[in-house]
Amino acid sequence: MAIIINDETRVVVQGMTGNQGSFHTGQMLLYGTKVVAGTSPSKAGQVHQGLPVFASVREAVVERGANASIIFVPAAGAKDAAFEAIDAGCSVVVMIPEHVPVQDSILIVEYARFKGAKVIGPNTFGLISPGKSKMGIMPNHIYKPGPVGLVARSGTLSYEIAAALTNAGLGQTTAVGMGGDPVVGQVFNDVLHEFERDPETKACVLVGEIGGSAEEEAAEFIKTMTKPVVAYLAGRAAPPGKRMGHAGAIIERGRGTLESKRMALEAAGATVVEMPWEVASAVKKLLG
Amino acid sequence: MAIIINDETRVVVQGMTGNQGSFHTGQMLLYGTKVVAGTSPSKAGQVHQGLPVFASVREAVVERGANASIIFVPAAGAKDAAFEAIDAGCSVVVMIPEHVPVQDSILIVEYARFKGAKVIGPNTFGLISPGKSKMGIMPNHIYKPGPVGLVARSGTLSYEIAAALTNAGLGQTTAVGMGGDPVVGQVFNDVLHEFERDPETKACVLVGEIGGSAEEEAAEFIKTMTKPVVAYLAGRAAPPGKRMGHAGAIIERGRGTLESKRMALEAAGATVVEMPWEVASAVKKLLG
Amino acid sequence: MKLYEYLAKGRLQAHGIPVPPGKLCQTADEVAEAVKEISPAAVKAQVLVGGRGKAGGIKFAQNPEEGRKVASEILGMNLKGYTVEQVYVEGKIDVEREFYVSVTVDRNARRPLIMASAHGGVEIEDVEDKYIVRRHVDEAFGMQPFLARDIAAEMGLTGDIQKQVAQILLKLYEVFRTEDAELVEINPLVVSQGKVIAADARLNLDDAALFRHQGLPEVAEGTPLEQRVKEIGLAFVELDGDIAVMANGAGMAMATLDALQHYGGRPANFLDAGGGASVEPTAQAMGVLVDMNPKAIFVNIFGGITRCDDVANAIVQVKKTRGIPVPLVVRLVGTNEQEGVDILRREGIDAFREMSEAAQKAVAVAGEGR
Amino acid sequence: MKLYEYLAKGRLQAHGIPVPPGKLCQTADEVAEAVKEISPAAVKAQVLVGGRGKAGGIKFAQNPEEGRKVASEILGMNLKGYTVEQVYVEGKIDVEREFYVSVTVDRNARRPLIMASAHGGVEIEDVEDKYIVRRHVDEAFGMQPFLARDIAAEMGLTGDIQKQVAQILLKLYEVFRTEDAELVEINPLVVSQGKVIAADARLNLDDAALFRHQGLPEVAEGTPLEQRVKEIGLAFVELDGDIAVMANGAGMAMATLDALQHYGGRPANFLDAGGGASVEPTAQAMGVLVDMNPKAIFVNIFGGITRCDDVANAIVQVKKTRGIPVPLVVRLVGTNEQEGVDILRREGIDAFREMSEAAQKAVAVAGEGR
Repeated sequence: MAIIINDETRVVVQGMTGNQGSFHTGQMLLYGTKVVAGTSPSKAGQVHQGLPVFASVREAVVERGANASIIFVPAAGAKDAAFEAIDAGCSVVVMIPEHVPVQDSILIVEYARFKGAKVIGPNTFGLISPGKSKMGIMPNHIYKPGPVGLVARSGTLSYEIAAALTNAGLGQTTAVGMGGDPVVGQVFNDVLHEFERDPETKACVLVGEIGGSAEEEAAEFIKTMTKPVVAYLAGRAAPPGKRMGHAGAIIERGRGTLESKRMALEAAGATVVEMPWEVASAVKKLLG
Repeated sequence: MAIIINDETRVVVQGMTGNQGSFHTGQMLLYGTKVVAGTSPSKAGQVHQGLPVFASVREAVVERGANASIIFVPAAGAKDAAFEAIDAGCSVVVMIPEHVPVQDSILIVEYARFKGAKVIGPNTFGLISPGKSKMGIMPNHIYKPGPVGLVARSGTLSYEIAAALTNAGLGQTTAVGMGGDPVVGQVFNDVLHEFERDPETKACVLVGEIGGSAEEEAAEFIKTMTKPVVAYLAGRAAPPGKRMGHAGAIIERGRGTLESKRMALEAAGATVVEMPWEVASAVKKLLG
Repeated sequence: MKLYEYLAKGRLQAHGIPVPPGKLCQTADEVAEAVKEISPAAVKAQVLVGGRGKAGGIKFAQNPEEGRKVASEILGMNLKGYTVEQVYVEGKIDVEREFYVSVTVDRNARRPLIMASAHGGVEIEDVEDKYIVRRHVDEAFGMQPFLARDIAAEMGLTGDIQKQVAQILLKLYEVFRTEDAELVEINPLVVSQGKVIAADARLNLDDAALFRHQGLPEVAEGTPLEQRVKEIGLAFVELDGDIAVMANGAGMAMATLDALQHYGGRPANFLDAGGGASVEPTAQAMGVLVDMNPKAIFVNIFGGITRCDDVANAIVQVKKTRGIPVPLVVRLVGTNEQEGVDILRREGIDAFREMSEAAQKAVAVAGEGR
Repeated sequence: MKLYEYLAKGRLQAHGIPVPPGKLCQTADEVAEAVKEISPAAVKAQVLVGGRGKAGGIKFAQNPEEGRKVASEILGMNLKGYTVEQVYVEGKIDVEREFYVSVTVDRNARRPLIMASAHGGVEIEDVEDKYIVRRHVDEAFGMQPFLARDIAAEMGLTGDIQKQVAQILLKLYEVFRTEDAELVEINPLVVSQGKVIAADARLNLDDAALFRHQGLPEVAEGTPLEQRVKEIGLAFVELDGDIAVMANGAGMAMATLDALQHYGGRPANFLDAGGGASVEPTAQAMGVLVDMNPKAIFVNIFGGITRCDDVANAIVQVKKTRGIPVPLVVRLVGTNEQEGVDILRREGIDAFREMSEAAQKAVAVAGEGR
């Protein structure tokens, strides 16, 4: 088992013929992801990375049975691309672009809810169910199948932690990038719900950061979870009022502080470690 | 049992202090409907028909436990009123006004779907679960409790038929006015689904008319129903291209003809009678 | 409300859809003047009927003299029952291809429906289904660019023409939304020298939404009698039979016509006297029926909100003030039934209880009058 | 992007929200001229900091002479680190009541949030929760009139003031939507002679959406160094420590600062060199770190998409072209790790594998340099 994506996930890549889309399509294929088509309105009819290029997601769904989409188009076109994927019936839409206007994201998330689709991101590294499917831009070699569910806001930091887990013999059911933007489709809460239901996930790792209160909200759910949760939170050295790279990583008007998150998570029974390199041993300890 | 409304329905009347709202609030109270409050932004704080008048539906929900709304405001304000009721958490919203702009109705229906509410109308006479609750403008005396589920587009015509059923000893579980507009919240289909699930409903009567294809759509569902359906359809004498009173009652571009509806319903196993006065005996025959 | 072609095109143009240059004219002189600037020109009768071309309502002019000539032929002509009072002088365009595009309300889906076809220039009903692209829009979220692209592609268009049509589809939806349209249709949408342009357009506005769109010129629709009853505020449709009909409620009125037809009669009109009409408008409506000079008048009332005594009083009022010179059949049941029946009886009018009997009687007395 | 008060008010006014008359001035003479028309006037420093009034950035003038005088006091002054280059001369209004209204994005609800209070004029954080009305909007369906009415009523307003505030709330939401705002706030929204009017306004636009809003004047935010790195296209924040930091990925960069602090060090900056940065921008970013003249530089790379050899080459390039005159600690693992480590070693730079060890080392060498 795994959450959200698995070996039945059939992926269409929106914006496959661009630089980033092209490279990561190759990487996903290498990983074994069932990428079945790409789209590009101007290159429809061509073959790219051995895959058909369609003008629309709809065609990829009809012709090739695509049921999930990963979006590599520029931010200005991201909303249109996401609406297209959702409208065409993709149940999972992974939005890699950063700098998507926040009001576009609000509408995308609302449309996804309206249509019953799951949006990952925007500004996410994607998600991976090791050994089954990868929809994202994360390196292929750092994950392996196992009992840990991982959900993170940030890419590289989560790779660091995933690699440490893997090195410690702790593989992953699925690793999900929530995305670094203020408004994203799946928040910690949503993902933890899925991990709690997934029989193969035995423990969860949450990699949070300052800004917003998705961690506090997650704490409410963690209280009710049967599975142990280890959390690492980045940004204790960050001053208020400054955006730390992510549009969402900012302490504003006294909200979104690391301390508030840590307290909420600990009160909910999660193990909050101080430094990223402490995650793997904490998980190991909890799994006994 | 009954469908959509019953004796637990707590009604707020939007626009209670106007002429129509005031009169029908009185009639509904006489019938025994649990009307709990009214709204009027300009008369908030007053008492009308023995009921508190609030500025907002929200207050009626919070203060008086309203869970359904009936709207008597002018058509131009109907959309705002419906959104208010849905937003405040009313699960049933009955829209009496006619001449509601069709694009407002589209948005109302979309919002209701988004929020999981049921909208009846606009341009409906409402609905009544005899002996339990009435939300509408139909006369009080023509219904009685019994085994027949009645759904109609048009008011007076359905009163004619309801009275004939009652006179023939055939009471009703619920009588629902679908509304005479092109776009309404609950169509025949939706209502028949509810009747099919309702254990007390033993037979259904559908009173349709020319225009649109809600009857044809209903036929698709009737095919799968376990309960007998009698249909009467008005408008066989109507010429194409003319609106017969209702905004929705028009044969346009060869669509919405009576013949197409009759054939679809008969093919689905419904008994289609020629004249309104034939309904009651047809039901009686089917119920054995 | 249906808009004249020139008004419809004006709205399309305001939203950025290309239309040919044009000028509205009332006289042959104005047309001659207009053709000086717009030439070669099509001179088009502004009436709300289809098939103007075949009926002689569209002619062409190369120069002012020709303009004057064809204008004097068209202005004043009777086109399917309408007198032509205005013509639209419009640049004649070379047509390479003809498409069809429209946005309307899909009643079942309860959403806007876009229809498009690369086979335009004929009524859409005459286009084979496989050549029509149909797509819905979620109105709250609005039309998205991808959908316009998709539709244009599914029409079989490519390259720059596909792009232009996609742009026009986005704008057409904008017209539909912001103008509160029931239907906006461009047929044909033509390709002319590489440009896509609206050669003809229909724009039907939602009457119920006209309060949001002030300042539109009134467009009179319907027969003179229909316009008169519209002013009373009642729904009325003229038919070609000889039994004038009044009933309360639209469905009831339709059923009443059906019942007359069922017994071999021919109704002269549809009239919904309203679900709860009081004496005055009911009397006015009765007056209209008398004016129609029918073979008989049939009043069919199920009193719910409508009170039978009100209806009876209205009938009596008309009888006393102006007379009812044709046979009158009344069916009256429901609220205050007995009072109503008594009022009528005092004037020598019998009322039926059963709709079927009353309808049979109405057909019978109309037959006697034939 | 934060807009200056005068720009924010201009946008509000364009959407129909009442604001006092005002004029932007660069010189004391212009202010004197403006006060001829606008009097009595408030002369307000246009800088993007709160608490201008207390800091002496807002003064009043009854006549041109006073205007000239206060303008010369304000123009050129330093207000919390910003030099005042422009003042806004605005009609002084009599304030009877002060409200607060704003629209922002609720990240958890993932919907726009309206906040309103009858207790305005102070920062909203200082208002008791029970005095704040909070309501969400479904963005696809938009703000509805009932919601504006509700909010104004829940603020405790009545009568005409309630109506005016409800109208302003509808328009405020329109500003939020059409201007792609992250925050639009009127504080205080005042009652003056029975009219509700925006006395101060904040409008923060979404940087990611600026492509939809051409023609706005550039408003420079951040320190000079931050502005310089912004031009390279990287995320950079100046901090007050002495260890310059580069890491790849925003979360990784934050964690790197945390690690330094954990071991007693003080980071000089946040720098996200990007998730897959190549040699050139990495070298440019290194250059900025050198320019900061820190006690040490700490580079922390987990190579995923980023290739370790690219990072190594960037470091070597900077070392060779301009030199790295402070201690450098590099942690380098992941994609092409061995190649990267070898490249560095050839230049005498050792690379760590463990982030914790590297962070400790960086703190230690910075301590030696103190």
